[in-house]
Amino acid sequence: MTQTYSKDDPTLLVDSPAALIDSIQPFPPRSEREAEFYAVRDGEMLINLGPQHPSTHGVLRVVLKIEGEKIIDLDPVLGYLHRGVEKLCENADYHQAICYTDPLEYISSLFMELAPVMAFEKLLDLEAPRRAQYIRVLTCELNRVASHALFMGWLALDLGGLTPLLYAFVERDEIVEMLAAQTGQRMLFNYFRIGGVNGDLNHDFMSRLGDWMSRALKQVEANQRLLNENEIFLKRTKGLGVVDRDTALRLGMTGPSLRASGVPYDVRRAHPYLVYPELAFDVPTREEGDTYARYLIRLDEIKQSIHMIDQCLHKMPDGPVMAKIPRLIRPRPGRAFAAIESPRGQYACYAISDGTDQPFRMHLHDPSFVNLQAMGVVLPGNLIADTMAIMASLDPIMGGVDK
Amino acid sequence: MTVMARPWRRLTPTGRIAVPLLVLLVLLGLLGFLGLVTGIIPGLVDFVLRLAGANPGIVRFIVAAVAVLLLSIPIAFINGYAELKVIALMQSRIGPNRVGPFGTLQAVFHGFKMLAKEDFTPLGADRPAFTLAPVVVFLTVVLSFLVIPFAPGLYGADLNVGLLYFFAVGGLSVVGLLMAGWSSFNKYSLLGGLRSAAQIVSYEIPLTLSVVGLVMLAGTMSLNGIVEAQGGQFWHWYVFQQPLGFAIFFIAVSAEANRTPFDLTEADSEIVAGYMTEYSGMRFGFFYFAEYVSLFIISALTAVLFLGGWHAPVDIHALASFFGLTVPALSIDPGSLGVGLLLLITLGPLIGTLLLTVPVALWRTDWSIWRALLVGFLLFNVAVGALITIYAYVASEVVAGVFWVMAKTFTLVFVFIWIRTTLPRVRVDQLMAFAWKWLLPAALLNIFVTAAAIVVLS
Amino acid sequence: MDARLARRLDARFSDRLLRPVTGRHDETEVRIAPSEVPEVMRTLHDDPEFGFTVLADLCGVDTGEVMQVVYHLWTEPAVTRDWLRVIVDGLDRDDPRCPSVTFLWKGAEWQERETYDMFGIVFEGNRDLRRIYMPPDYTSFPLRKDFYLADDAARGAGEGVRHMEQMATPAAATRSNTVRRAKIS
Amino acid sequence: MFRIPGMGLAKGMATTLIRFFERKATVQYPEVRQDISPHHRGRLVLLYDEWGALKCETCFQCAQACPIECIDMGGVDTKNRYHIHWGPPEQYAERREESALRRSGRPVPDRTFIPFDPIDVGPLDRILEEEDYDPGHMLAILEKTQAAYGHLPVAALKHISHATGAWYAEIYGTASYYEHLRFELPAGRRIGLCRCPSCTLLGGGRLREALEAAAGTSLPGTSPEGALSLEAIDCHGDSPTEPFVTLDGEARQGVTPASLAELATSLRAAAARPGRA
Repeated sequence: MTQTYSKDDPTLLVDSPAALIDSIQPFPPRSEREAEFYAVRDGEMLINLGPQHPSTHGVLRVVLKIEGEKIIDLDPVLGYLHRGVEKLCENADYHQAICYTDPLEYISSLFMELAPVMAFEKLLDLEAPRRAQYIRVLTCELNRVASHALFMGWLALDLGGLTPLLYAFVERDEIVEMLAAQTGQRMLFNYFRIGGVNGDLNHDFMSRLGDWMSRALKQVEANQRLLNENEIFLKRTKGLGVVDRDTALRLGMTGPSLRASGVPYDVRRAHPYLVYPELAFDVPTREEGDTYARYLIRLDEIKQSIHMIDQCLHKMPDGPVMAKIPRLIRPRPGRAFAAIESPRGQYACYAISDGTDQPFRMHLHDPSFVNLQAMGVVLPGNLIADTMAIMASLDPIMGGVDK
Repeated sequence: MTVMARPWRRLTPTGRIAVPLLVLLVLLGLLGFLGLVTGIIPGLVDFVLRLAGANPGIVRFIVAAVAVLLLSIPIAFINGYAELKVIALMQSRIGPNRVGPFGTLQAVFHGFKMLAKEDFTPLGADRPAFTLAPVVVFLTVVLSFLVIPFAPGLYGADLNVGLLYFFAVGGLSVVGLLMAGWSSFNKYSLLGGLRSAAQIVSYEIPLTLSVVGLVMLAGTMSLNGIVEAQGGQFWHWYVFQQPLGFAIFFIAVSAEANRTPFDLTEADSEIVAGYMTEYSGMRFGFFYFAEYVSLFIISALTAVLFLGGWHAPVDIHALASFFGLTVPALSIDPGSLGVGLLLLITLGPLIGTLLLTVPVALWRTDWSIWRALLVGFLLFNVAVGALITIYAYVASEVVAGVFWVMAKTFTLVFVFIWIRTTLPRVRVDQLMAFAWKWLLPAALLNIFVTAAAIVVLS
Repeated sequence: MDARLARRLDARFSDRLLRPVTGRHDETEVRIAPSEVPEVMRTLHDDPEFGFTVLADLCGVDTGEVMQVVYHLWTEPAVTRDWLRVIVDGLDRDDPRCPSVTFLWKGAEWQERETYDMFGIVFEGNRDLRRIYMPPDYTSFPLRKDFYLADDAARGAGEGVRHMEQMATPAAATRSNTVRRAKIS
Repeated sequence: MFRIPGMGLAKGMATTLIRFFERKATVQYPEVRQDISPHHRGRLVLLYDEWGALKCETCFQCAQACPIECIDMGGVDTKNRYHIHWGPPEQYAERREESALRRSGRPVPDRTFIPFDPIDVGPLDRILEEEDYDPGHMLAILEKTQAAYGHLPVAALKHISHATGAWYAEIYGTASYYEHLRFELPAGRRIGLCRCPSCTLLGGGRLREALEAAAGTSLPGTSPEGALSLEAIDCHGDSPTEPFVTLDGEARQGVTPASLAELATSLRAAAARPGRA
């Protein structure tokens, strides 16, 4: 690496330009798919939708093979946010494992606590008291509303609209402040415990909830008025990134993205957990499967969640919020699998215990990790500008994808 | 020479600028002193004056050029602040309110910050194009100032092909954007540069065609002539006679200046910052500057072409004559007051301040008397200022003209910023399709209809 | 454990199961050998009697002696309320190989990549089997039980120079001899 | 339903214009504060009961339970005798596995904790007593310990950490920063060279280059075959006329680069041919 004096500042030694510019040789292709991708014909260009890019919802790098502005092929590169949560959980006891799963899908971290807690309760053959289950559903649905509101802001921002994001944050901030009153934290709540919840509903939370319920949809309505019939938004999202029914199933997509393609699969309805069987709610589905459908689905889900919160408040039983559990959790050897419906899809925790106080193996299945694969199927053929819209509509959270 | 050469290499860049300047200053001082003593400089001065007196054209050009450059700086700062504040208020945020009163100096300090930032040239960039690109973009924008008539007599140059000149200069900015995109050795800016070329070229045609109807009505291409042709009441303005032309012009000119929804070239969510990605420091400042000045230019042009330039919406004299009244020509001759003038100047401020302090003291009883006095004095100043502006507005036509042009322009600036807050971005191919499939036929239709109307009416 | 589903599974795959169908709470568990994965998975996916079209989860488990791959399946038009867990048992630790299910579910591609990245289980038939989280030049497989992350400082330049950075595997203090644990089946 | 093309855009524009005049959602932060609920657990706060006594008896449960080991606790028992301390591994200069075992709260056999040979703590206690257990005099303590034990044993560093309360990692950092402090006993004959500015000006730099060339190692180090070890010592200003050089501790006068190099080579040769002086 020869060094010359930089022209800008003659006292500074800088690597000579030639050495820096010739491209770094890629690793020998490790699989046929990679060999096929990195063989660049003339007229094509490899461009990095780099780890540091304004609209990749976190640290995701996608190597696009483009011809002009049209995308021919893409190769997502993950692992920038990999913290080895599963390895950490193996060295932590059951209480600490819950703290590790919080920051996976940090926009809706109550769901991230719910699945491990339910898996551990299955291992211990334990049932949380009914009031605790109701509180869990109530707080989770609040978290879902906040997460979906934010989603609409991000989708609009990726298409260039500045304002919907601000309105989304106003709505989300109100909910997050309310959850902070109940759980003590604004983002990584750490509120669910094995066998119940950390504290009963307090007055501060109830008053804020009542206040919010009176104008629950006001901010989201503003977002809607701004975007739903907006011609430019429609032209940019309608008929874009269509995922038909069986590709969605083959890809293993779950959550709003799957329901937008016409498959009415919702874990709350298919595998009732907690108190969802007692709540009346329907599963909104759409047939088109394009970006606009995925946007509208989340609007309907917000309305359903608010309806459910209302029912939870009316049916809330009295009683303890925490079951009697031993101080040191040592479940007998066995395996448990608990899946829940997080705002982005089916989030599951598969825990294996070996009789000690540390889980032997804890696998976390994140919906964004699987939904993101739809990008590989849907993106080729679209323009670069569309990658933003499609990725935003899949709503991946890189914390969960990279675990 | 070796004694001098060795320290020079060790000088830092700023030192290399400061040292020669100091030496130059000293020499000039000496020369000036000698010149004065031997009487050469006074001779030079009157020679220049005689030369200037001989041909006013050159003087006018120099004054216009200097005025344009000086004028564009405050305008860019005003637009910068307006954009920050209006977008914030529309997004239910408070917006900048710390730097200067109500945050007005925010954009100014943005500019100074640009000066302070390091001006970095990426390694692979080819240096000359990379350095000149912002200059080209900035110049093309500032040049179009020369043509705009701010008041009946107040304009840079009254070209009889003013409109053509404006579009030609507008087209030049593509060269700057392409140079920036191509020379910064970055794939994203390459895409940005190519997109900007495609966008501006394809929106140039509907832009020019949409104005042809107007030119037919006004009969001349010089902007001055067009504004004069729109005299009288506000319904004489071309926006009411050329509604379709106005719509096409509005859309095409916002695409010309890369304003949302057509800000593809620096679409920050797709290609990072388009052609501006690799720029930093004052070079990026130039782009930023050019963006705000071009925002002012397109609103000023729209105001001049379609909203009747310096004409007031309601022509008082025409209205008065309609009702048979005559508006007295207001002419105050201060000299006639004699001693009263002296009294007015000395006692006026005193009495005025006292008069205004009383209501302030009553309104804010907890304030100290000194504070009330100060506020009273400030109010008095504002009152006097208002009086003077009103008098100026009535008395001279130029001040009234400038007031109306600026008023219309800044309303249009508000509209452009309002559009930027609300609308998302259009995709590249939709942008092209819209220009060629919708705007172009509409512009041709507009020309045809106007021509038919002229033939029928005349 | 869904008794009806268990009976049907027993009837269909009685010869292929390594262990009778078990289950707990709302999970039904089936164990098969790696060689039977393609046919069992295809029948479970295509046969209308089962119709397990949704692959809920795919993960690897290292039980200390043997490697396992665990699939969680579910039927989309709800046939049963239970999760079906298919455990592919008996992959040896040195060269764990397992047929890939990407021919049925394209979504399994990344999950198999992750399992390969974490355990080293090679999935034959997966077109794109490479590391997904770890850097490409990473050699060991982090989630295996014999994975030992020596202190980074120890592998630094000064390795062995100063006594505090010597590479000392705490032979005396491994978890095995300090904690009684049950053997994972 | 039929929609006029511009309707959607117009509705959007109307929304933003209405918002332009409405009350804003943000507040002037320093002057106006958001009403954060009292239940917010954002800050770790030690609670007091109604009699003003601290509701914490340093049982270390929270430090032990914290998964990311961010809680660092220290407490003195009621009779102010010993200083109990619990914190992240870097304070104990431990390896990740050792800290995991220590924090797991399970009985762990002692030999996992002391991977170093114990020392006689007597002299060290006297030094600490002289320095009044003050972590501010760390350099003085370390230099005296090196004088007493010949080097800085790990047990000594741990004892200093317990006695003065300074972090072990910091003490280790201080020790490894200074060249004249060493962790292991120097082998073979020792040549010391002072590197303070006055000695260097008097020619210490040339001495050092010659010595390093002859000994084949940088100054604070031992020659490849271990016969000769070079020390960076401190003359404390008591050799004003010439650079301060010591051989096995005793000072040497009138040393020139040539003579020093010759001395070093002879010592290495002597060690290579045992039995001959």
